[in-house]
Amino acid sequence: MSEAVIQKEQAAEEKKSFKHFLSKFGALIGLIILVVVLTFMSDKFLTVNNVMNIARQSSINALLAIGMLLPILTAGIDLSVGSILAISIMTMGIVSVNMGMSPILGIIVCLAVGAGFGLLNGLLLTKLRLPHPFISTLGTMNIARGIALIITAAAPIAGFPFMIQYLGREFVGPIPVSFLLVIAVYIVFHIFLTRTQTGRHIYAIGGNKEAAHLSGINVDRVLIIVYTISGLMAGLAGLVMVGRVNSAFPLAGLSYELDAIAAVIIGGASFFGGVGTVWGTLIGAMIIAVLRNGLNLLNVSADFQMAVIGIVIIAAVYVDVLRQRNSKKN
Amino acid sequence: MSEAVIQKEQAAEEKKSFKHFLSKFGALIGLIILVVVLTFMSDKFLTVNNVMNIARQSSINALLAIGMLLPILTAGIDLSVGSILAISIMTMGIVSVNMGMSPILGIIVCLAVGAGFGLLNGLLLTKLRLPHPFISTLGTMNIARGIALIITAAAPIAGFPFMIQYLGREFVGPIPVSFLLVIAVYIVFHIFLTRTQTGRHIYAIGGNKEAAHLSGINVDRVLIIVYTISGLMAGLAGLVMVGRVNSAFPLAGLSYELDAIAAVIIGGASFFGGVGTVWGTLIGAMIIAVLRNGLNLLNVSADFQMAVIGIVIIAAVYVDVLRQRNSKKN
Amino acid sequence: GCSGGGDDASGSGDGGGNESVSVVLKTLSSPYWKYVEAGAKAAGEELGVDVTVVGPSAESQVIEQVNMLEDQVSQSPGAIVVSPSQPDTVVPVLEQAAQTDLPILLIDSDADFEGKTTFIGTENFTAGQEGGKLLASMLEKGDKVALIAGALGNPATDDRIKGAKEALEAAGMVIVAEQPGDSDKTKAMSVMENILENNGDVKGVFAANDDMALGVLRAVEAKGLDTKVIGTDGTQEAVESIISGGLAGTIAQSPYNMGYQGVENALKAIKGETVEERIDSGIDIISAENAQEQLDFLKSISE
Amino acid sequence: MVTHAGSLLELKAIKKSFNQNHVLKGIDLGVRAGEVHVLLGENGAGKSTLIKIMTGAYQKDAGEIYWEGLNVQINNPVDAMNLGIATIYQELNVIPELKVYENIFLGREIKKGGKISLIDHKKMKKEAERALGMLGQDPKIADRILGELGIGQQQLVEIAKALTLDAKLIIMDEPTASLSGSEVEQLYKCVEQLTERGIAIVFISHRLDEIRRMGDRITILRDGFKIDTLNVKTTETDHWIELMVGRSLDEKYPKQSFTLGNEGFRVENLKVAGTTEPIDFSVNYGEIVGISGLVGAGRTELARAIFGADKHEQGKVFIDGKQVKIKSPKDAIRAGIAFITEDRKSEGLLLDQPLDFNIAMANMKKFKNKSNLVNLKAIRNEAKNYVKELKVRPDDIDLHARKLSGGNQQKVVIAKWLCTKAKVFIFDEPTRGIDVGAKVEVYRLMNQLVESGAIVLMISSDLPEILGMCDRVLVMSEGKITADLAIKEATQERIMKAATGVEEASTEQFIKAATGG
Ligand SMILES: Nc1ncnc2c1ncn2[C@@H]1O[C@H](COP(=O)(O)OP(=O)(O)OP(=O)(O)O)[C@@H](O)[C@H]1O
Ligand SMILES: Nc1ncnc2c1ncn2[C@@H]1O[C@H](COP(=O)(O)OP(=O)(O)OP(=O)(O)O)[C@@H](O)[C@H]1O
Ligand SMILES: [Mg+2]
Ligand SMILES: [Mg+2]
Repeated sequence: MSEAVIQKEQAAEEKKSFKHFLSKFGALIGLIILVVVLTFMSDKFLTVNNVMNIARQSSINALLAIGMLLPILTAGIDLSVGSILAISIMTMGIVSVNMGMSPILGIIVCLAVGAGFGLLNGLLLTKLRLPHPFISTLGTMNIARGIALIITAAAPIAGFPFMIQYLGREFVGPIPVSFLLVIAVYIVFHIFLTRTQTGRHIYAIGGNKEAAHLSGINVDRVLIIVYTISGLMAGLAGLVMVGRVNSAFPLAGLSYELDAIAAVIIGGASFFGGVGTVWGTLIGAMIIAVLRNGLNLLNVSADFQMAVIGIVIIAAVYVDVLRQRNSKKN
Repeated sequence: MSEAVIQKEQAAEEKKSFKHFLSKFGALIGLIILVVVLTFMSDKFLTVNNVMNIARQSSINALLAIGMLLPILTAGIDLSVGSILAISIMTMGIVSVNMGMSPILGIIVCLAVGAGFGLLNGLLLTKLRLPHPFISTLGTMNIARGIALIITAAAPIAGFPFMIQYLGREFVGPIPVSFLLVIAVYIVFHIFLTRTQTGRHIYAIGGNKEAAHLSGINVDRVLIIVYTISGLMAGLAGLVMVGRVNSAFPLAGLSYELDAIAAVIIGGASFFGGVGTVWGTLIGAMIIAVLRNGLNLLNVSADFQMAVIGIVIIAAVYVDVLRQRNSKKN
Repeated sequence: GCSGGGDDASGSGDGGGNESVSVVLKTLSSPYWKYVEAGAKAAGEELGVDVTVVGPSAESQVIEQVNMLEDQVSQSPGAIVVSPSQPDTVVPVLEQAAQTDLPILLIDSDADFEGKTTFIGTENFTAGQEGGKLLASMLEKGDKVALIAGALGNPATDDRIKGAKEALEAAGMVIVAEQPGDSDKTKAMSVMENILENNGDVKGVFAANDDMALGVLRAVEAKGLDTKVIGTDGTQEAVESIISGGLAGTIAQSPYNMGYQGVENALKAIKGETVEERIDSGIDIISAENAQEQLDFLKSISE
Repeated sequence: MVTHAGSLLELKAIKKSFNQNHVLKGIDLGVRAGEVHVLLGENGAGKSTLIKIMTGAYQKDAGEIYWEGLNVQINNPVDAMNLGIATIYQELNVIPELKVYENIFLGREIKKGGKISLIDHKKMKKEAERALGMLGQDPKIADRILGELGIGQQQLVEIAKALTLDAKLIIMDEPTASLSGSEVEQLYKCVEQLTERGIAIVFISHRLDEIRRMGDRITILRDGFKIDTLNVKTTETDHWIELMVGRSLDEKYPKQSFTLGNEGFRVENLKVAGTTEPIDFSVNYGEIVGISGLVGAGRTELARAIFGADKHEQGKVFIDGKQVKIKSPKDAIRAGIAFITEDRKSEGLLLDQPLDFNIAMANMKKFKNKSNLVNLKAIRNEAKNYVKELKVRPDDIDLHARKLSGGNQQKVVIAKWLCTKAKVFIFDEPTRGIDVGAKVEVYRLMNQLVESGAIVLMISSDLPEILGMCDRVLVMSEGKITADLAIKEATQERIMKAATGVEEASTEQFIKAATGG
């Protein structure tokens, strides 16, 4: 091969990898447009303080969304995350406040209850062979919320020990710990999904369940792991929420699944499975958080807020559609 | 062929058609079990009065669910039905109460607004080429609710003329008009889905969009019709709701999409499209209504109700899974 | 049944010749409504009435509440006590029920229904006004204040905000922000953080319920501000916060009394005694001075 | 450039590219009424792309289309249908959830008269039964749900659909790839009848004997260019191959013989769910064993049962004399078995994932490094090697599998299984849809596998292939093994007799059908 050819190939590789980057994180353009517009509209928007606010406000949804990404990658869904969040923090409250046990135990209980209900989702789906996780997780959504209300008689629990509050409350320099946690979790998920066997199998199952099965992938096992992790992340999001508001209440996380799903889909994942990335999901979660923050800063009235959110969701995704169409033309 | 063989074949045919019937309306077994159990547990349950209560209480969800069936048959979803219901009845209220115009005009406006927002869903999906109706209908869900709040300054509207209330309020003998409406609508949908070209094309698109396109089906046109009808049914459900409670409020229909989707899926439809029937959907809607009613009659507290509903949803679908497994074995 | 049938039904069904009262609330999933339930149940115990308390899983489940009301009516209780989430929506069912001379009592939120025996409660608008006045009393004229509303379209929280707004404006406060917190603690906290970004000098906040007030307080404390935060409902968590120097105050609409008086007067109606057409269950303005008292009371009713 | 006056369809200088990939670089093609016009070219030569431009599934970048002498635009499938072009695509285009007759009339349902114009299910069913009958099928299947039929029958439904269209031109993209025996024969008859009525057929196939039997003219494509259009009757097969691959091919079946070794693989008493008789057979090192039989004979079911994809009721599997317990494909792969499935699209590929992922999918474990993470670079390198070795085109491992031509997709599936480094290879119709050149590559690969000490089993409906490449052939019929023949004693007659279990006369017919001669 002549050198000229090699150089040309390298250039092509680079050009391709930038395209590749954009194609993976298409929603980024939507986010950038949103940020630019808001910066023009409010001088308070692009301040360190406010950016940190957004980082913190996005964290609960970001944690739920990264958990939600896994079921969606397998062409499934998890409607129960909001309810699992609630039952996780209520049991933590009972253990570490009402019963006064060690905060570490409380944290373990919180995460274990989350993972446990996730496991239940996975087992219902695979062992009962329910036709779609919509059913199993809709069931769990009601069951978990019901139990959360029953065990606490609908009363909130406040006054958590500092250790439990740490994640949701503290800062490292100007940066909220909860956002550092999000970044760490996302990196772990990125490695998990791209570099581990189970992670790759998740994509394979979403791409073609039958082919995955015939390629020796234990589909049931992977699905159980997927829903367990989603539940675990709901527990973790709950931990952050408790730290943030220093109280646990049984209606916490009500309808949070919608925001989480929206973040994943805005981030470029497909409901038909096999397509979606960790960083896309982060961008999706940021778009939602930036939007909410911007509307508050601009003091947009409540009724208009709803309509604007609707329009921006559509617009953000449409920008991505346009970009893809253009890149195909070239 | 000997006569014996012919007879055997006929018997087999009959057996098959009964199986076929069961396979189509599998959820029926779940419903029957539920009814039997509740009849034993409450002597108020199987009374004419209560059955009519159930019929009436199921009607709003039944209308939303039959609308929802169409998007789901095309492997889509419509999250906006609850919001469309709200905007439809608020505009009807403005026209026929606040502005005092003719009730007929009000009804027309109600249905037209519903269909109009449905049309918007269809256009967003097909013309903007959004990747999944989750996005377009999530957008519309917010937009429609926002507008409903804006145009009424969040205030409810009461005192509708009799004609508007008729559908949701009156009875023919002991039978509520709203339930008669449901039956009529379901019959029309049954004919539409099984006997018209567009109806069959809905199934075809859900089964294999690419193949449908290559067979000359105008996929976009069918999808637009699908979402428009779903919106129209939301408007009709709103009309029934207004009759039922003689008032319209902008938060009406909040999170009703979940119940509607649940009815469709419990009724045996598949999220992956192409599979699902009108009568299955009706049974799904009845299961939900019977369950809620039964729990109320038994004075089960709200928190326990949640947990029980979760369990019953899973159980109802599981009964169907078991039945299918058995019928495969034979 | 015909008139008086309710007595027979409850008599034969539940034994002991007890009267029965069905109480249909907006929801049972929040402390406030649990207090109402506690009041109603206590009255039942003390007066020897069979009390059934039901309510949907959330206040937004409006039609579900109507369904529950219908299902209760079809069980022919001696009387119905109801607190409608959307007042107009229960009217058709109540009209139907009233045809059998069933006593119907409204609590907490009134409805435009002619046949009602009485309304027991206080206007949410008044509660909001009191909250506004309380907040204004802690501030100087011209101070900046913010309002945190519930989900728009929820009549109870909307009315409170209207009342508070009127009182604050009358007292010469400047309202710089009015944003929705969807009755969710976490959302209210985020909203307040964002408001503080724009208006770091907000001196006071009125929130349409205590959950949101506590979320707001959290945002304020994190900034190290001493902004006064007033909530509504008088939940235990809020009262405890007042005692520990957190919230500046809360407006309690005596939920326990409403429940108790609801059943008490229902029994009167069943027995044919006269019931006042409108009963004010009273508003408690809770601040640092009387918070401990209120806490003791709340603890006593939740056993 | 010769243009034929009186051509039904005339393509001029058609160009098409996908991104940087120039697939068609100026193709001319004339199709006359009443002829069978064959398109021949290697996998990825652009045959399917060319016909998709004729049917409106793709838009051409440049060039012109003439229909009966008039310049026409074909912008979508409806335009093509209106002109009178019916198409059977290479990949099945059916709605599994609908009934067979509904699939046949999809998009042009027969309606009753009247204002509401409801669909006339009865009439559609009747017409469908007639069309299926023409193809020698049991008319009763018209009322079945299409997804319940085997892949071959589904393909026949597609053909029936084209027959009912009253078209002037029927395009068939490898219609026989998933058919065998009598079905192919029926198709030939149908095509004859159609051409007699003046209907033109554009026919794509990699089966040269079939082209010789049916074709009138043949157009050869290579590297996006049209090389030549020839008269089938007056030209040699070898000449076509030369034009198609750019060089001459030495032999179609590069059979190599190795010394027969010990028994390496044995199936004992295996009872496939739903069948009555258990199955026994064994394979030795150094031999290739073929499994022959008619469509539906149960060969795929047997392979799936061995592989653990379906539950089997009883039976043992031995590798090197040691019993291996197989309950799932995972167990099978761990035991060293590879199963190259017959339906690449639904059972083999992740269509929306790049090639390297597809190739590594069945053996991620292999690419784990010390820290238990998957080494992406190693995957890329390995994938690149296989892509080169199997001559996958284009050789871009970042391409999504969906974008490859059918034959190249098949190569990717083979690469996936090679990557598992298995000991036992079960090929199910491995050369379906791949070109003559590539077929030879696959056969060579089998030789290599045997040479390197692997066990090779090949399920095939292509008799010459079985006879050309195998040392021994097992014949199946109705779920049973009805013959086990050394290749020397395996004549076509004997195989077919065992496959059908019927008398000589119809056996002959089958041979004709299966061999195309
Ligand atoms: N949608 C697409 N996007 C990108 N490339 C495509 C697409 N469809 C086809 N190609 C490319 O076009 C080339 C020709 O493909 P085509 O399917 O026409 O080949 P073919 O001659 O039919 O081969 P085969 O014999 O294997 O069916 C291939 O290189 C293929 O990768
Ligand atoms: N999806 C299905 N539904 C119902 N019957 C099926 C299905 N697939 C296969 N069969 C039936 O199972 C039997 C065995 O089929 P199998 O696919 O194993 O045959 P085969 O010899 O591999 O033929 P082919 O050449 O079609 O692959 C046949 O009777 C066939 O009709
Ligand atoms: Mg092709
Ligand atoms: Mg086979």
